[in-house]
Amino acid sequence: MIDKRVAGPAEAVADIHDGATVMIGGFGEAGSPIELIHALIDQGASDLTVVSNNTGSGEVGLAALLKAGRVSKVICSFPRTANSTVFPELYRSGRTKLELVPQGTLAERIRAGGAGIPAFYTPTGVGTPLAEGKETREFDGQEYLLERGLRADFALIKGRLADTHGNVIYNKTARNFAPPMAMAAAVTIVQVGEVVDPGGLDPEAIITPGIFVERVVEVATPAHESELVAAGSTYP
Amino acid sequence: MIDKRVAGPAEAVADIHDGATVMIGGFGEAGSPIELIHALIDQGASDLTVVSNNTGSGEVGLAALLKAGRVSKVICSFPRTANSTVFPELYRSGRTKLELVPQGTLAERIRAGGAGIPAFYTPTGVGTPLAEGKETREFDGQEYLLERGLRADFALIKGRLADTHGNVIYNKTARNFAPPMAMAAAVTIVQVGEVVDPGGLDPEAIITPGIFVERVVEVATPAHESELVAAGSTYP
Amino acid sequence: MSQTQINGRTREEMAQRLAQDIADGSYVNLGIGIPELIAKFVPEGREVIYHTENGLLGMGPSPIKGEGDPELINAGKRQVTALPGAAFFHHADSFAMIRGGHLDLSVLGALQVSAEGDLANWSTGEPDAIPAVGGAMDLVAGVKKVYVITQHCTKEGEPKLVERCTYPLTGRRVVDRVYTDLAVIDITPDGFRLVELSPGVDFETVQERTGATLLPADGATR
Amino acid sequence: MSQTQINGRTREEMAQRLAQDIADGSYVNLGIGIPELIAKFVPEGREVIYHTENGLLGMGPSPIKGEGDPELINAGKRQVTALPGAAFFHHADSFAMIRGGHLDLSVLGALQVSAEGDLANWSTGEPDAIPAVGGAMDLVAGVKKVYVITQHCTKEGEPKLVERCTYPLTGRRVVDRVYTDLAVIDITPDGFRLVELSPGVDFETVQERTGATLLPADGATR
Repeated sequence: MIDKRVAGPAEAVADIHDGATVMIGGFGEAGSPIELIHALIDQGASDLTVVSNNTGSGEVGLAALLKAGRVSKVICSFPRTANSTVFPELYRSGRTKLELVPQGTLAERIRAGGAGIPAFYTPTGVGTPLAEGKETREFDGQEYLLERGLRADFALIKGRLADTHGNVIYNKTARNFAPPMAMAAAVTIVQVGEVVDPGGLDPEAIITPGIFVERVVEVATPAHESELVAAGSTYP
Repeated sequence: MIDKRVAGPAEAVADIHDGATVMIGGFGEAGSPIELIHALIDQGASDLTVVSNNTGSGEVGLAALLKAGRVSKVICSFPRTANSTVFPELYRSGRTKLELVPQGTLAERIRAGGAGIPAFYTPTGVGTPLAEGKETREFDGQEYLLERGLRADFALIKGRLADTHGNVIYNKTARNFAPPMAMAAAVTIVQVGEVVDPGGLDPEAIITPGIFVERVVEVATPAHESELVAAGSTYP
Repeated sequence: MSQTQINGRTREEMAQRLAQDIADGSYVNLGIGIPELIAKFVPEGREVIYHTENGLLGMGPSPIKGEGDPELINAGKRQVTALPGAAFFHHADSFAMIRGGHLDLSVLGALQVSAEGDLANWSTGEPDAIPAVGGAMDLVAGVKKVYVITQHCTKEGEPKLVERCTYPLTGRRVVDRVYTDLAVIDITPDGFRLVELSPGVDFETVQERTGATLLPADGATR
Repeated sequence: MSQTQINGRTREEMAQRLAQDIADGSYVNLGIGIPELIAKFVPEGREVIYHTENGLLGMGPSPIKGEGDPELINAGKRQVTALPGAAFFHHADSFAMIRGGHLDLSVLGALQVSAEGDLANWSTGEPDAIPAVGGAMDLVAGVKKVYVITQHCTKEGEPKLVERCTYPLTGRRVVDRVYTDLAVIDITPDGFRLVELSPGVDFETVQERTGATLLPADGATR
């Protein structure tokens, strides 16, 4: 019988190794798998490469993982937040490296990685500093950059509902990077508000088919990052 | 007010010009927009390039469009059907050219065209006759082929329900090529069983957002190709 | 440069002016800042569908206080609503819309715009700054029309419309039109060309505050 | 070649034999023909999820007569059902699963398999034939394991396991294992290696009907 549930966030992230590449879903707090990230902080893995659109806010969730010194590199489109000084300090001190990627190129690189496409051409970034060192090529008179697919050892994402086969549906704009990340990681771990039996989700409305998901963790009442930040929380 | 409905199939396909590239959804009969194809036969446009996974069956729908001599080229993965002699005759006589593309490469080329990706690398077809004349390149020790994105002037697809904004949901495996084709065509025309008002579809479950759809036609009781073929029907 | 104080359009008036040029039925992405003001000025009778790159078409205004969802936000990470006919999608699909040329209009702020239509709006290039690009490079590379809305000059009085951008580029030859407090200006193969002056502003004033030649409006005699 | 009649496995027995090697929890794509027979032989207690490349994971058996939907079909265009836990998706996503290495196993028929694992199964290369490739090239290029199930020889008695394929290739070095009426054979860096003989079939018989050297099973003494 296929049952991808694991007991809790700690069990779900137990085997993330030092040096792993970890994709982390979310756009700002929407879709940020905060309980999985906190479990990863507790677990202790370090020298991580994190692929995520942002770098967190306050000193909880992704910002707390960075603050704990576990991340040696971020691959990211927008590592600036009004209310976090964590990443700026790490970046300026050189302790965390940054690979800055335009947001759509980041999404497409992840999707390509998951789809077995090693590289593709894109018009985004041509003629800008982010094209430096990248191969360019003309198609039909227009110039494009060559970009590589991105894969990861693990993806940590957040959904609204999953079934025990790992089929997932999301909540509104919390969907964002989760579906392509689920495709691109060797092990995809999803936290959801509720796990249902197979057949409990409409097969026409499933966004991430279970084939892309290895582990499902129920977190019935996930924290909201903005509330934690407003309350001045820190983790651990 | 945005209202993408048009009165019927004839109005929907009226401006398809001679020499147009037309993507036609469907995998076998599932998702084949048979009423739109028949309207295109009536309309008379010729010298078409058709992008479709198959070449139809019997002498209705896509096979009838071919039989009417309107198609100068097909871009296709599987142009053989047990119960149609239409395409084989056209192919052998040289009246219709064939660009044979592996099914996944066809789907990805269409998706790339719709996503603004002019070209990508794929492992599919390396070392086979379908790699002839194609550029190859190694990434991380493995060989890949360069494939080009595909775009079209028109796409004819079939959905189950749409709203007046052009948001579409599909029926089971009739979804197949329709969503990427809707992305890749300048003008996408969808026939659906029913058109509802905006808000009538769950925004979490929409498969093709309306931005990809230009015209919506209600065909309340579409014909089933297999039934027409079994009855020995021909069109016109 | 010594400049006399000119009372051009306010931010709201700039947004209102730009809104007149958004066609009925358009799919539009509005950037953060002044662009966010535009939606409320779109003339009645026109239906415009707003895209936010974090996964929503059919974005509506901010929610009533207390009724928002922290997982229903716009690209500026502010809570929004979803209108009837809205659709949610993931980031790869969202940027397929952008890159694939499906959006009609992107409106962005700017640090500099060049006479060739180059845009710089993501980085001042200061060595200690944290670089952050977001979706701007994708928007300018993919969307059918790119309008910039910006003050004509910096707070220090330096022109933002220039011969060549000195800040790092967001995109090359991507801007179609610029809406400033002083004027509306097209980017043409010949460079900046005036479309119209803001009320009470004359051509010479705009030229004086522009870092490249400004061509008179088409058909205008000077 | 003159060959005596050997009674190896029937098509059903071949399918049954292969089914024993499908692990619990696998995601599997079964090709058209003999591969379609496999599902019913998977041992009880194992749950296998079937993928059909036209857009369904969780494919179930044929519907009860009269209860099918002509828009719920498999890649062979036959009506099927969707089991609880199934998901529908479009073709680009379906082949992302295939190409991205997410499926555990693809089972296909063959015209020829070479000692290096090359597969030819889509075209006999006859000049008048209508070429049709479907999804086979994608499956062999992307799926983690590729098993071939086929008669050991053609109807004319020619070996299908050969030194080099003479028919047009579907993929180069893609086959992991071959299940025939006579034997189960691995493709190894050293070439064909016997895994096991069908009941009542001896090594020499299999070697005689194989167009390349057959290595004995690992650990076997001869």
